[in-house]
Amino acid sequence: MTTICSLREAVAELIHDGDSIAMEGFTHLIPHAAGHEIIRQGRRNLHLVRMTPDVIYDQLIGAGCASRLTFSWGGNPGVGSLYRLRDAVENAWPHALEIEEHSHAGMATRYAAGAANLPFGILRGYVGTGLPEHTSGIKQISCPFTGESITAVPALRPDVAVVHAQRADREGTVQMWGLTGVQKEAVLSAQRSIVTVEEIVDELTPMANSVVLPSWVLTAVCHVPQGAHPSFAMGYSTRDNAFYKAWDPIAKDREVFTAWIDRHVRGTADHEEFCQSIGLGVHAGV
Amino acid sequence: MTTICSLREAVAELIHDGDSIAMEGFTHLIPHAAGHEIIRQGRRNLHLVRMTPDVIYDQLIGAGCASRLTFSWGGNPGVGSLYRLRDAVENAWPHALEIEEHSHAGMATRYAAGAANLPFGILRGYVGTGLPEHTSGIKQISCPFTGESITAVPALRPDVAVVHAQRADREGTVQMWGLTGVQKEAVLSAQRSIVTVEEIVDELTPMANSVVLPSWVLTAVCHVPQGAHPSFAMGYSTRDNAFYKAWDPIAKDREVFTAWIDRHVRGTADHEEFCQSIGLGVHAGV
Amino acid sequence: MSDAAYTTDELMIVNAARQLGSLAASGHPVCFVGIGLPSTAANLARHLYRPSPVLVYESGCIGSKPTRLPLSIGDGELAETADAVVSVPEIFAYWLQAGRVDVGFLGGAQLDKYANINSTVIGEYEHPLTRLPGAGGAPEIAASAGTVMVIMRQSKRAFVERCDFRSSVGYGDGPGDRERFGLRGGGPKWVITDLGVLEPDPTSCELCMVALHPGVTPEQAISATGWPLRFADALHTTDMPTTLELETLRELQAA
Amino acid sequence: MSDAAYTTDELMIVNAARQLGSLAASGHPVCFVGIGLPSTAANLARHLYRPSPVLVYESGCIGSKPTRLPLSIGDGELAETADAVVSVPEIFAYWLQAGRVDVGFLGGAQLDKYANINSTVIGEYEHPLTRLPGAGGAPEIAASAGTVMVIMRQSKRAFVERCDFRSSVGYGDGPGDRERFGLRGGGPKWVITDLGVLEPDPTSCELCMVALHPGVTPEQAISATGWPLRFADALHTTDMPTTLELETLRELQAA
Repeated sequence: MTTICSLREAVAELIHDGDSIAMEGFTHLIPHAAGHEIIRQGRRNLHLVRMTPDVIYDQLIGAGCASRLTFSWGGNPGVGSLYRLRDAVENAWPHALEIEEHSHAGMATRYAAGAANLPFGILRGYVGTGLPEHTSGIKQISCPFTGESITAVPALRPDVAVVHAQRADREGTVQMWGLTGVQKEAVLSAQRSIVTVEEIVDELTPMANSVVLPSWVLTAVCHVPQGAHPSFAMGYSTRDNAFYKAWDPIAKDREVFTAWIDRHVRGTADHEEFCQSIGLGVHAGV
Repeated sequence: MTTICSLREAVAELIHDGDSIAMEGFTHLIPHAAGHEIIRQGRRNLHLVRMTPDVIYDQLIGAGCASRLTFSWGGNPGVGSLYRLRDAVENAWPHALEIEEHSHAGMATRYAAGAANLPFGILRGYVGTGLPEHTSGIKQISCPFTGESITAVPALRPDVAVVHAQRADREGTVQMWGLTGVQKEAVLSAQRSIVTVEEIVDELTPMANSVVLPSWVLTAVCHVPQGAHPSFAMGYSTRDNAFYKAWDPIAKDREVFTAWIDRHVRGTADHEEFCQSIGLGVHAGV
Repeated sequence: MSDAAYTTDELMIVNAARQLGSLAASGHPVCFVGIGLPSTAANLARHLYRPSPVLVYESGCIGSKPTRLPLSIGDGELAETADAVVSVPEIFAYWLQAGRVDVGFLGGAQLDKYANINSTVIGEYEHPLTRLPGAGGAPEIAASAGTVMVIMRQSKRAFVERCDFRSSVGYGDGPGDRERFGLRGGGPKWVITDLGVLEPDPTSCELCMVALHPGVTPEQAISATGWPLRFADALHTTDMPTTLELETLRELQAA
Repeated sequence: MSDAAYTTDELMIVNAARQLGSLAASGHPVCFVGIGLPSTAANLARHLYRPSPVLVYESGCIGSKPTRLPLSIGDGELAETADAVVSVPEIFAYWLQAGRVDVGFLGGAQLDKYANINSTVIGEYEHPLTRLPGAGGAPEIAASAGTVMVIMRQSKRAFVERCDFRSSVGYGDGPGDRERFGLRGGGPKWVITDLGVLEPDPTSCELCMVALHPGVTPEQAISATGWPLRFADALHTTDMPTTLELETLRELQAA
């Protein structure tokens, strides 16, 4: 059963040092505000799980929150590298980051297996690539009917899933629409979940291409307008492509990065202050 | 790539004696008109596949079209038995019907595996029941990571899938909404597909809870208003519960059944005549 | 209120709804319901108890709040009033199998003393005397739901020593079998009949009569059971259906 | 039109779009596209050829018809103009893996002579000189798409004898490897570069230069390739980008 609370309370209560956390959102609806709150609260040794680590994990890694990363594609889409991720892998800065690397299809299969309470999932994948040599959880099994070789990957069962959605009702039932990626699977595969939403409404009107997560499968719902920025929430905001480009020089340099995090994230009390700090207006609603 | 054609042409072209056919629709959107057309064209030795055989397969079985049935629950929902199915299994009338019996979860898993081009699917199921003793395609496999025993079932890959939907656009892209059951998986698991629709429109407006099947994954789309009767199409018709109750005495008796099929199905040229024959008005649209 | 003031169907529905009510105390119980008595009982409980049960239908509806009783599992009203509508593969994989269902409902043609149920065939499988509908959702409901409630009329023909076919597993052949089969759910906890309520003995797993409905004698229960029926030490009598229960139920059915 | 009238990006995009155009003749080619040059090429082809290519994005969009070029794979426009939007697990399982994609696009940091691609690390995996983004969707695109088109700038650093890491499989170590790996798709059929077009030799599976862009010499291609480059007997010169191609592309990019 979900609780509607502040993001600060949700992170304090539900995310602990050493937890595995899956913060999902495929370009759209990335829960950046929650990432900042984790940095603010100084979590350590997190096992970060995400198909596309993106700027959100670049920040968590550079801020020293993570000791392990499970992922399938780590770049700043359309811009270039994730320099904090690279610096951790290449130079162990701020400390070493153990990586567990999959393909997109494999990660999606792993989340789906977790959501379905299966110990593993199957796909046609990975064969002939270098991944099985370096990632332990990729095995071949035989189809019991045809004898064909099929790839098995272990289910993902993160301690916490964190996603962003357009809205929730007052009971905490959440609705998201547009590209909803692997978020349903991430939430349903996790032990606990935090959902940040643009808006809390009296009633959820039906929308095309929407995913609804009933309040009783969620742990915490937090009202955080612009909580996906620089990612976006269809119907509420557009992607801040300029921010993604501006991130590149910030992330490139350890000191510039740390100064940015100190000023805008550690130096602000919450997402509202963060938005003011970077000069971002808060939208008026859908 | 799909062709928009008459149901008569689609059945003549795409369904052959001996084919395995999956006609799906979970209470809602059952493709009854297509079932009647198969009876009219006198197909034989069909392998019928469907989670809930229902009245639609009671008619096909009683009319002598089928020699094999793969299913998980065969009743007239809320009413009672499927007497033609029972007569075939219990007394081999009009001839023997080989059955392959699964659970709902198993059938859903099998369709999903077929749609995903996997040779099998996995679930926690069947264990301890009498089904594995009588159904060959149920095996236990070990999780390659945990050693846990998990049930494997073979993918369903029917020759033809037949479903009913609310509407299609003029290119043959199909949209259905409300309860859409296992229809996406049935269509995507099959080699060929026929979709009957209530309406063909210039543009498909987005709907909540809708499934869209692009024209290029379908083989034939046929405009058949009321094509689900006595099942229904949300937005176009309501379930004809009286018909389901009236079916009970018709199906109970071989001669009454045959007379009904001869008069209303074999004795009519198409679904429009069928509707007139049973006194069913055709709706005016959504 | 006299015996004749309610039907045995109403009696079973009211008692099933009460069980859901007792679960509601610890949060919205999530119920995986089929059409018929289970759906009616769950909807009655939704009107009588808070927090109200959440209704999940195998047709893909999650959180349906029908204002009238659905006639079929695919009733349009179930989809229209649902929090979410998902595909059939998803409802079984992500919701039932994942352990998100607190209470599953089952019924059938035969029930044995270990709460295994037959809804497949009477007689031999290959040459059945009566071909029944089959297992449907039952095997996985029985395996994965947190608990299972069985609603069935009690008779010697239905309550048998051993089922002709095992469509869904209760306690198998006795203690330890559920664990051996790797079943995650807790198994059948209550069997609501027209004569009373049976529950599995915590040690032997055998179904024992724990309550009789008003006016029902132990002898009636014994003679309606195909195995040597045992009774709980604290055998009690169920409360008569109240006016509120019956009126709420009848309003629902008339809607 | 002089060389300077178009950029090498435009040249690659136009040539990739033409390949899609040649496939369009036998029906709408279904393209699984990533952002960047592939998306631009596929969108250009959508404007130039009939039947037009169907665009599928790994973010879950099927049949997107963007009026301007998407900036990211999750651009709102892609969802708004799609025939269907599905989940990420579904796009990989029911659409890519199922064999419903005719053409997949790939690029990377390294390509070897058997069209294997590296987008993971330069140097050793455990101690990389450069950590690249990783495999993403590539392993399964390379495995399951009907054919694969690679778009990459040609240089000695990128076109290598052997990739430091194999993120996606072309022809492995040569003939028979795709079959041995059980890969269902046909593998890379075209490599479009800034110098010309390479195709696998039908016998040896080795990538050979089949065409050079206008003004490019064989020597330029040889010196931009890290393996002893072979040329097709019928080496031809690609057509100069036409005014229509360039104008359509530039309008798209300006929209």
